[in-house]
Amino acid sequence: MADNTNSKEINSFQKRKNKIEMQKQLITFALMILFTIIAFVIVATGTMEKMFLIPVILVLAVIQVAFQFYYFMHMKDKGHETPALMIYGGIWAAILTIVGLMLLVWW
Amino acid sequence: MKGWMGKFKGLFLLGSLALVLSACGQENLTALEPKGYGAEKALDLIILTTVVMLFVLVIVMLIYTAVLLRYRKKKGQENYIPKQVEGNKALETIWTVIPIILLIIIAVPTVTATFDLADETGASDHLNIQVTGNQYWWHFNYEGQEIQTSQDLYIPAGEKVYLNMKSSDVIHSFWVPSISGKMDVNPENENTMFIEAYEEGVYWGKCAELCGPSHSLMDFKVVVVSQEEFDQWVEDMKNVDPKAQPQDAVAQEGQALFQENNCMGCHAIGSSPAAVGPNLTNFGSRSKIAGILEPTKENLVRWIMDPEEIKPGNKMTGNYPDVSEEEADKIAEYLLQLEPSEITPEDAGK
Amino acid sequence: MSHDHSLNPETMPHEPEKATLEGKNKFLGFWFFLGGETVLFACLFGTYLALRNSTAGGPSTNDLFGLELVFIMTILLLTSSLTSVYAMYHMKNNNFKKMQLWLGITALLGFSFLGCEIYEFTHYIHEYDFTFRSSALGSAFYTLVGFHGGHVTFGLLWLIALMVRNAKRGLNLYNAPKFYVFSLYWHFIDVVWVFIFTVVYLMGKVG
Amino acid sequence: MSIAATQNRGFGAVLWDYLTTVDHKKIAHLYLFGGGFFFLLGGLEAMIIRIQLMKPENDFVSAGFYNEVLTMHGTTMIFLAAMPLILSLMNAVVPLQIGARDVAFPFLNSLGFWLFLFGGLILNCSWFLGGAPDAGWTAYAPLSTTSPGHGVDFYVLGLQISGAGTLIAGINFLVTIINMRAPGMTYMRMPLFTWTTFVTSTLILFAFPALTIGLFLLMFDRLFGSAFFDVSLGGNAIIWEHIFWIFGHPEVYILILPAFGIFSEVIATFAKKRLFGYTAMVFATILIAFLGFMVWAHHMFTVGLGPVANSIFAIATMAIAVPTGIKIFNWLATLWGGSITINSAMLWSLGFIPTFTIGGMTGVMLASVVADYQYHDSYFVVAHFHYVIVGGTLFGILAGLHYWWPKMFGRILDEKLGKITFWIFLIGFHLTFFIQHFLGLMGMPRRYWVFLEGQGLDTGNLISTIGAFLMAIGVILFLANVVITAVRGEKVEDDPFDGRTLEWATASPPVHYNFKQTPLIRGLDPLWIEKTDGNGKITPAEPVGDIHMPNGSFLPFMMSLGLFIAGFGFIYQVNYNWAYILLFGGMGILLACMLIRSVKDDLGYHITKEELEREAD
Ligand code: HEA
Ligand code: HEA
Ligand SMILES: [Cu+2]
Repeated sequence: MADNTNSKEINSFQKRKNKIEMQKQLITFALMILFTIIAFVIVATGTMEKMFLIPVILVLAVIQVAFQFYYFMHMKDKGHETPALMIYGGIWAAILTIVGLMLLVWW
Repeated sequence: MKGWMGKFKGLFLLGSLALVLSACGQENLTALEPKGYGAEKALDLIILTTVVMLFVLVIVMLIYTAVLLRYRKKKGQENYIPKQVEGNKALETIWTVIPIILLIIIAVPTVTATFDLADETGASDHLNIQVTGNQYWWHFNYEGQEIQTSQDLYIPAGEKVYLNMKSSDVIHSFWVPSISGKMDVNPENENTMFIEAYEEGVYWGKCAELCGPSHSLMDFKVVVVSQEEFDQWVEDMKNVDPKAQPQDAVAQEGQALFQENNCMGCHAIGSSPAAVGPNLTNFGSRSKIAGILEPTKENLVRWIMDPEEIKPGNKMTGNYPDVSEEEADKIAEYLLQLEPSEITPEDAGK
Repeated sequence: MSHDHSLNPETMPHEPEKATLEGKNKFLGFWFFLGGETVLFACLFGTYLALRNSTAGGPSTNDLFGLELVFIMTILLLTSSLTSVYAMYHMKNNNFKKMQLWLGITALLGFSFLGCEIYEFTHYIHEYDFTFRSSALGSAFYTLVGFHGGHVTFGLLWLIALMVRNAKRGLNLYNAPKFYVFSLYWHFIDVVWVFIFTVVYLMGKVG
Repeated sequence: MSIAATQNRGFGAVLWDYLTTVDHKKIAHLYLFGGGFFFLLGGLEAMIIRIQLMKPENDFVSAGFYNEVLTMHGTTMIFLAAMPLILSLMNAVVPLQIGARDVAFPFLNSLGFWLFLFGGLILNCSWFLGGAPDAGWTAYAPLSTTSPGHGVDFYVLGLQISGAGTLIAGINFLVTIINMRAPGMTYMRMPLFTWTTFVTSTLILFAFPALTIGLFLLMFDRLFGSAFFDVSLGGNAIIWEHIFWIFGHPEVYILILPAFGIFSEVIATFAKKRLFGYTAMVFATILIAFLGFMVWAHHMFTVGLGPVANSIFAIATMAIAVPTGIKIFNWLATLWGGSITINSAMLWSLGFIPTFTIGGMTGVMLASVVADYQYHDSYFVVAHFHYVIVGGTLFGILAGLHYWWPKMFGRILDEKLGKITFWIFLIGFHLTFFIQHFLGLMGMPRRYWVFLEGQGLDTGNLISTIGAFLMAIGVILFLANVVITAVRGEKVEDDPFDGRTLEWATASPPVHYNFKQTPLIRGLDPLWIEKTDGNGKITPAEPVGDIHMPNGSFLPFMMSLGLFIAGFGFIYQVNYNWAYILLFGGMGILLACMLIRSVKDDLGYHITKEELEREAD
């Protein structure tokens, strides 16, 4: 089991790295809030054609979710290859499921 | 000793082939002697795919037998260690590519036939029939014709007929093997399929989706008659007088009993769409009672006395007052003379 | 070799959640679980999308939904996602007190979210007579959103159990993975919510 | 804890040991007995089916009861027999094959088993509580939502509970295989059974949540008045079909892939050859799993999805023949040039090849949409899936049991009896199911309580029934073999079959910590490499040191019991208010156990170096 040698206390290099990471996460958060507001506003004001509106808010949602996964949940970091693989597997099955249920239920 | 394992399989195949040749099952029921467009298309594909599959099977079995004959551990060589082969690119490519080609050979006709059978463009030029699946009986409503029948579906030979199918309760599936493949009858979506029967005859239809205890008894018939006979049948059915008095006295009593017991609450005679129970307009000409029993009076009496014994879980049981055997007999007499048309299953050839 | 090293708060590695084999297993296992949850919610979304117009004569989504409350709920949950990021930040710096503080805030935000959701549901039921049983849409709506709410509730119970249990003893290699895995769960709940507000509420408003 | 020690302990102690064990080898025994029990039950139901269909218009059982038997046969066989038996072999073998001391989550491993068992029990309680489910194992709505009585409710809760157990087992194996391989065991050195376990677990991970949701929807409709499948309130029954098959098709690959893995091991061992085309085998497995998610609608060709959807799904389905074919030919190539020993394990594997090939081919024939309009829901389909499930999965399980029995129990199954069993079962099997292809085409739909006289179906059905009796004899012989072996079976050394993979490098049965020293892996077939290039012993990767072991726990049993009780609560709250006591009580037990598990530190214990050295003597 990994016994640690160098970590009687958190060293300052590590602390700095954590801080930079945190700043990135803050920026991500700001963007997420922004996207949310955009999505709500375009729906509330009804300024956009429905044909465009739905893809736009879906794309906004997908970007937000990518932020959550990659920044908040660290999927961009090392050691997350298998988690990423499994999440993409899940998304693959999820897309098939949703497309199937949307298109092949009423006719 | 194991050599005969391969041979054993071979024997099996031969035996079964013999079986196919000697007996394809009951005429007008089996899918192996098609009498209609859909069934013919299906059989073409069945034969094509079987041939391709047999080809593959033969190859597999050849290698298999060869392996078992040649590479069993030999006496005196107990310690022989074979060469540890990792693989072989060329071989592996071959057995990836050849199956792909074989699959294309069957995929193309499959897709073509699928689109062919799903074609509904000509529907409005042809006879359209509304098919309703019910726990455990079938109802047919000839669209635009004011004709309603149950259990026996009359269609003209050599004509495309479009069936618009929907269920009133659970999912059923409409299957007349020798005329066409099946189509599910769903409660929320209407399905359309066409059938075209080549020859006159009475064809067995079956429900092919588990729908309750009497699923296996939900048979029906497709009565294929010539175009002239069909036209006459339509004419006769349109002119039915639901109130008509039967000739003989017993039947008249039966008719009275039929009214008294409120049988009309569920059943209809004539083109009224009441559809809790089967429409009885041409009951006397039906090829079977309840889809399965020979159309004799004894059987009908049995049915009226205790339908549960014949079709467990049916919706008639318990929904009418008890009738005595005598009364049932009279009702049966009445019902069996409901023959508004001269065109009956007997006219459908055989 | 002493066997209780994993309980010693002094030895805090860079990634405490993955410092032991147990931790690594938990980390990976939980990610996989989330992969499965993706399909779980996909089925609910699919069902909802298939039934979104099945009002059976009752109110439609456009009649029902108000955007203000949903917006507030969204902000609450998004923020709680950030606060749990802060908690993990402090965990990595081995600052247990601050971690607990941020987790506490996360819990508070979570409870407010849940409160709004309960209010929303009762509102629909009383004002519109729109229930779980009134139409297929009702069933699909309450099931999808309710499953998410159920996840939030379970998450809150879990979080409180974790915080209370470890309040006295602080952070160590045995419980660090547990906190970390919780934070993953909480983010995932947020992910689901992003799709719920987009697919259910915003698209429901557009029709 | 050697065998001798186990035998000397009292019955109570052994029972308690099994109730609380988290050792993967004991859990393998539990799965074996649980799954075996349900297999007999499912087989008994199959016999009832066959007796009823022995002659036309038979009245051996009533219509309603037939539907119950047929539903329970399918459900039991798939969820409670085949999958647990596979999980038994996975548990027994996979940690050994990768050189691990246990699985990643021993506690969850045991929880998975108890959930399966209690789920199965709940399902079978329905027999005594007003009737079993009767809507087919596919439980199509609205038949399932309107089926009277509580039968389908038992189906829903039983599968929900045991499904949760399977999902847990899947995640467990994934993590075990990723994180706990011995040093040097790269992915491309993993034995194929480990590979197929890995891929199967992925399938479980993505397929079972769909079943979970499907069952929830069904449960809400039946027990809580929702309207998912109620057409009058805008519901749609096709949704159930999609969700069921989105789960259901991957499920059939969950059943077959581990069997593929078993055959790969058995064939390589007894041909004394390295598996031909190992890399291709691995990628074929992955490809099958991947494609397996895109073909579900081939069960719904006749639903009316339209020609576009039907064509797409038909082509995707056919594509699966390619990777499967790669496997078949690779097995043949492995045999080619080998020095083949034919014993019982090998017989089942050799019997599998032609049988499964036929089954797979009828599968491709089914994928041919328009032809499927004829085949669908007829006995042709019944024949297809018994060829692949019995001829693939069940043969695989039997091959695996004969092969690994010595590893699991330290005794070898009787060879002579094993061979007789095989031949009787094989002949019975083909008699039963080959003819059913023709019955289907001759117009016999499946799920038919009776077939009518005079439709040309009599002879075929009679032959089929005779075959089923032969299969039953086969099964009984196998049971006899197990009993005889247990009583006076031959004890074996560690490596009776001249094995190639790591599990043969430990004792038979293995000590509870599996390996005293974690092995160092130098290539594919590590033991074989050491036998041919080394001294026949695996090199250890670490010095003898303390071994960390997990503690046993009674909580998994209690948690599953809690769900079991709550299950009855859910079912009966419809009729009686007191059932809420069961519902909340059961859930309370579950949550309390979860809380205990969460707050009580469970750090396991250590076997010290000294103890290890002492035990070695
Ligand atoms: C272990 C379980 C298992 C397996 C492995 C399979 C494998 C396959 N199945 Fe099967 N199937 C079931 C279990 C299984 N099935 C069950 C239980 C049902 C019914 C469920 C119910 O309704 O109750 C069913 C039903 C079913 C249907 C629906 C039928 C209907 O209801 O109308 C279809 C349709 O396409 C189908 C197709 C296939 C195909 C194409 C494969 C392929 O994977 C087969 C691939 C294998 C081969 C093809 C053989 C080897 C290949 C070669 C030697 C190479 C060369 C070959 C060619 C070029 C063809 N299956
Ligand atoms: C793993 C899966 C599996 C297995 C192994 C089997 C095994 C068998 N099945 Fe299978 N079967 C299914 C899965 C399986 N089946 C499924 C999914 C369905 C569809 C259900 C549905 O439509 O919903 C089905 C449906 C089905 C039907 C169609 C029913 C119908 O549509 O009406 C038939 C009919 O012949 C049948 C027969 C058999 C037979 C004879 C065996 C034999 O191989 C069984 C051999 C075993 C034995 C014979 C046991 C012998 C032991 C004893 C008798 C001793 C008993 C003693 C004690 C209990 C102490 N099965
Ligand atoms: Cu399938």
